[in-house]
Amino acid sequence: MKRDFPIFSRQVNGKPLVYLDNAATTQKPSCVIDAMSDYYSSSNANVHRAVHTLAGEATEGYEACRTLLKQRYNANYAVITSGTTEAINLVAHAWGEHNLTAGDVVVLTEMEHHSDIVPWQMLAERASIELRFVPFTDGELDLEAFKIALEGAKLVCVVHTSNVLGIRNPVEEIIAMSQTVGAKVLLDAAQAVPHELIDFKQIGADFMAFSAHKMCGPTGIGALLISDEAFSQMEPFMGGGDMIQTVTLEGSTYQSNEHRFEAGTPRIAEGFGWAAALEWIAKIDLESHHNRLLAIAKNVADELKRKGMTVYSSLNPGDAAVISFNHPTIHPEDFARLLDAQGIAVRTGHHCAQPLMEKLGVSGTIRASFYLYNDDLDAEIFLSGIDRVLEAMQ
Amino acid sequence: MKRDFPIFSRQVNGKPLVYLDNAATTQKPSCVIDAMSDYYSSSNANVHRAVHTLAGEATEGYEACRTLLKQRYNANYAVITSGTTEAINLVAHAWGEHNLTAGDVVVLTEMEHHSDIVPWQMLAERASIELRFVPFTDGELDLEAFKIALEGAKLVCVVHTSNVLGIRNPVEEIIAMSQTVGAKVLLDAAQAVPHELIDFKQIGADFMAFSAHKMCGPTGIGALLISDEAFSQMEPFMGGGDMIQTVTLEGSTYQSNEHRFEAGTPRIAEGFGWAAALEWIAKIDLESHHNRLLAIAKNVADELKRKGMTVYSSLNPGDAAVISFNHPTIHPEDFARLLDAQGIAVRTGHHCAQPLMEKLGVSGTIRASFYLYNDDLDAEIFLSGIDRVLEAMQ
Amino acid sequence: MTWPKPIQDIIDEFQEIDEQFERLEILMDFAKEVDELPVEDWNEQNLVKGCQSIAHIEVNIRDDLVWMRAAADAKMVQGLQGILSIAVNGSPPKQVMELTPQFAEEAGILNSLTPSRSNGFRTMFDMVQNSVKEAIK
Amino acid sequence: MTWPKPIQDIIDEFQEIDEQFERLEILMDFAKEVDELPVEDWNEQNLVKGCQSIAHIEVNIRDDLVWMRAAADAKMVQGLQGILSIAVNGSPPKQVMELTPQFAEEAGILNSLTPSRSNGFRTMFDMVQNSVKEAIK
Ligand SMILES: Cc1ncc(COP(=O)(O)O)c(C=O)c1O
Ligand SMILES: Cc1ncc(COP(=O)(O)O)c(C=O)c1O
Repeated sequence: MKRDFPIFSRQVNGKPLVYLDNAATTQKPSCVIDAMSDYYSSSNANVHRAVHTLAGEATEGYEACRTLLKQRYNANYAVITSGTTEAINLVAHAWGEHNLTAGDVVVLTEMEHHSDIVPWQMLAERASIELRFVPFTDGELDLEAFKIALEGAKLVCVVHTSNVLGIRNPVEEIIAMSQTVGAKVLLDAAQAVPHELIDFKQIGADFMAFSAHKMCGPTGIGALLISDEAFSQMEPFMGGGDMIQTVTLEGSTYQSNEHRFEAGTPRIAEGFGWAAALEWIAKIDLESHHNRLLAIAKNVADELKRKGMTVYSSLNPGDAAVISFNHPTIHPEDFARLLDAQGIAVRTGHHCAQPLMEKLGVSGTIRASFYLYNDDLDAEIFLSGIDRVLEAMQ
Repeated sequence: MKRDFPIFSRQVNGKPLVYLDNAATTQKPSCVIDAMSDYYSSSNANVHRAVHTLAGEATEGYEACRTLLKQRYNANYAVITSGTTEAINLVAHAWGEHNLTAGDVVVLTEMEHHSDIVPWQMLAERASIELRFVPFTDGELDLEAFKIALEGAKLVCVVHTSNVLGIRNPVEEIIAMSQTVGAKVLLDAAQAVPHELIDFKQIGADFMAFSAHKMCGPTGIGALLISDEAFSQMEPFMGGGDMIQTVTLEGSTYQSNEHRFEAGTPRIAEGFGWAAALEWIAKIDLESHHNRLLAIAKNVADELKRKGMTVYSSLNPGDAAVISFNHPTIHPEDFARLLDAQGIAVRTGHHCAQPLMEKLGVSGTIRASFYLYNDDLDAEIFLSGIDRVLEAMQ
Repeated sequence: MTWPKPIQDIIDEFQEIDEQFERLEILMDFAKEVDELPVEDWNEQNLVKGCQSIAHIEVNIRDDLVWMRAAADAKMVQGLQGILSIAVNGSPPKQVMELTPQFAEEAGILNSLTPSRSNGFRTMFDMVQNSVKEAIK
Repeated sequence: MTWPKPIQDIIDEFQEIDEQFERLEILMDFAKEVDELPVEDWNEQNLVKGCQSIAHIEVNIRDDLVWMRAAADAKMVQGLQGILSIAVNGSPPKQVMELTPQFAEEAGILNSLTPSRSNGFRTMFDMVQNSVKEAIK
């Protein structure tokens, strides 16, 4: 599969690239890169409301991305955003501000990415709502505590799959429990959609946010899937461009479909690129890759432990192939830099999840995250890279 | 110059493409398309806070775009957004919400693009501020009325160059007048930066918003330049990702530089593309092209009048080469479609400026807008295309 | 697929032409086939929604046959309405319900128009069928 | 450009090495050149800002010569501090003010580090010069 990805023909520090920073962003296959170049080289135009050929092609391609999203994830509404973060902020403004009032409760978890914490803290300040964080205890969300936190909750925001630990939360159960108290549910699916195919209607969430760049698509584009009911409760967020029906000096009316939430010239080339990525990934058996990668990751994690590392990921069935670990004495940055010197890309730091770091009792971890194109050889190079680091740092 | 732009080797409806929809979006030179492909093919990684080589290259390239923006436009702060529209919404939230209170006055004009009207109408609803619209009379802004509207104004939002008529407003005068009452000024420079080089500090505005895609750069990226004083008065808008300093369950602190306003994974590939566009355009003598194109447009406008069309653009010195016109009986859409059949791309409709349309007494216009790569031959083909339409519709 | 004769004639007429400009001229020629819906009969219900230009379509069943009246400010939209009129006027409802908008594709009318407009045709086509369905219910 | 001997030696040492891993090993070796700033002396003022890891640098002028003490949790940052120490320790302030961070580039230390880290070096370098400037004012 690596042959589909031009980046793997490059060397890093004189060594073949072993890319294990997939939870941060994934690499792009040629078809995605070409789709965007082709768009710019042959169909570039602004979309909507135009009658010339290029504009027609641009509109068709951009809207095809939306159609693919709706089909793949079985959703009636797919708003295109610049990514997961903007999608969650959109919910906080377009839904939260108009459906939550002082004292209302929003339930979050200690495992959330900053992008699913900060927008709610900001809303809490604007609207005086209460935030409750479900604790992460002994390697999992405390569902008993969740049940208690749910009391009076209007919205539950939960990360489907953790970007730090790879843990896949029991979202089906969480959604079912939330529904019993009538709370809406937002899934942060940034790390989920790269690894599994989610049926949005079936899973029963009200909002699902994710980014193209974590599933072989381009930067600068993502989506928010919305249930019918939630969609009907939302008011426009940003104003301008194609989101209006009529504008007068006295006031404006807005479009009734998803365009209502897409202000300004949309991410047109990005839509072409993401559409290509969605078509590419549709041909992939995600489940078997998922199992293959999880097996690799488990094996690597065992080896890391044998070599004296502390491993924070438990890599249970369903979890993503993400290994967070630390060495007892070597600084994560030194470690990562010595791996980079060998062509191996891993990430270090708090992974935009400082509350979870605090819970783990560390300021950061080294994270190796695997994706479709990673193979046994990558794992082998990674492990011998680790050995060389350990030797050098003795 | 057309040879730099791959799209001009394509045919539309069997005819060479004559692209006159530049006010909607411009075409992209190879160097811009290649910069993005190269990024995805060789340096793709998530930015900031990472120690591996790819992430370093990605960060450097993305931040280079910001540096180029600050240098070219002489600004201390350049926040990267998804476009002009998001930039203006950012001002409404990050500055407006924290510096305007009930009864405060924001002055707009009747010439504004919807993207510089709707965010303020939304803010007016949230914050009970008063909006005053400066009338557009006899082909220009009524500066006497502006002076009166200024009374008590805290913010003035004005389009530098009109996307409908090409009119360049006397922004220097407007800024000077606004400063006498201590009002901040936001320039909608979406149509300005493609045509002239603006010195942000010298012109003295507080905010300047524009989009890459209208100046040969990619879709999905734009910028907001901010004065020191205004920057110090702004609070974060969207939350998540790299905009934080620390996050705890109790609250968060934010970065102190522009990252504070850039939530989530940024537009990385787009940053590479825009940087290439900025470097490309830096080599171009914008002023001489501007004069050349304005001369072409004036000539075309005269011909259109001779052929019985109503022309709304006055094409005075400094104006952009944008011609809005209508035929007394032929519907603009029929007109545009018959031009498209000849490979000529123009735009029809309200151009996201319905209040201005109302002022002109029309529901829409046909708009031909010229850019760097357009030449005399394009104008000639356009005019004979018009002739053929007139003949066919007799 | 075999089409009723009047539709097949339209398909043939378009297929003969290579140049886009001429196709559009032919399309506009069909405008005269429209039985015009006078302005005073325009209303919200017969407004074609999602169209960029103003367009109205009204469908009646007379003597068990379908008859449509229409109006549009853009001539090409009127042309599409004319083609629709030929396809449905004087046909029994059952036959209209069996039609698919595919004939326009086969004729190359849809290809010759940008997506938003071809959607306009589809919208008008659906509107006619829906009105017929309503009327015969 | 000619450099003071100790700096030229560093440049030579790095330039001899091809492999990035080995360069980083050498870099970490320089950590031992740091005159350590004990934890109890860490404060906001001697904190290196914008660094991802924790780093502190304190500059003193003793007998008209510059002496720096430093500390960092990451060994490579400490290595950079060691190189800085060699470059400035025991030099007259004027000579330190004339230095540019370019020697690190020439040695290939900066290239061998990703931008955020090379900025870290520059930040530390600037911090030393600013402290010297303050001290001799
Ligand atoms: C004057 C003006 N302002 C604002 C905009 C909005 O720009 P964007 O759609 O790139 O956000 C445009 C472009 O349509 C414009 O011409
Ligand atoms: C779980 C999770 N949520 C949200 C985000 C934010 O995504 P983006 O930066 O694309 O907006 C990420 C990615 O960093 C993530 O892993």
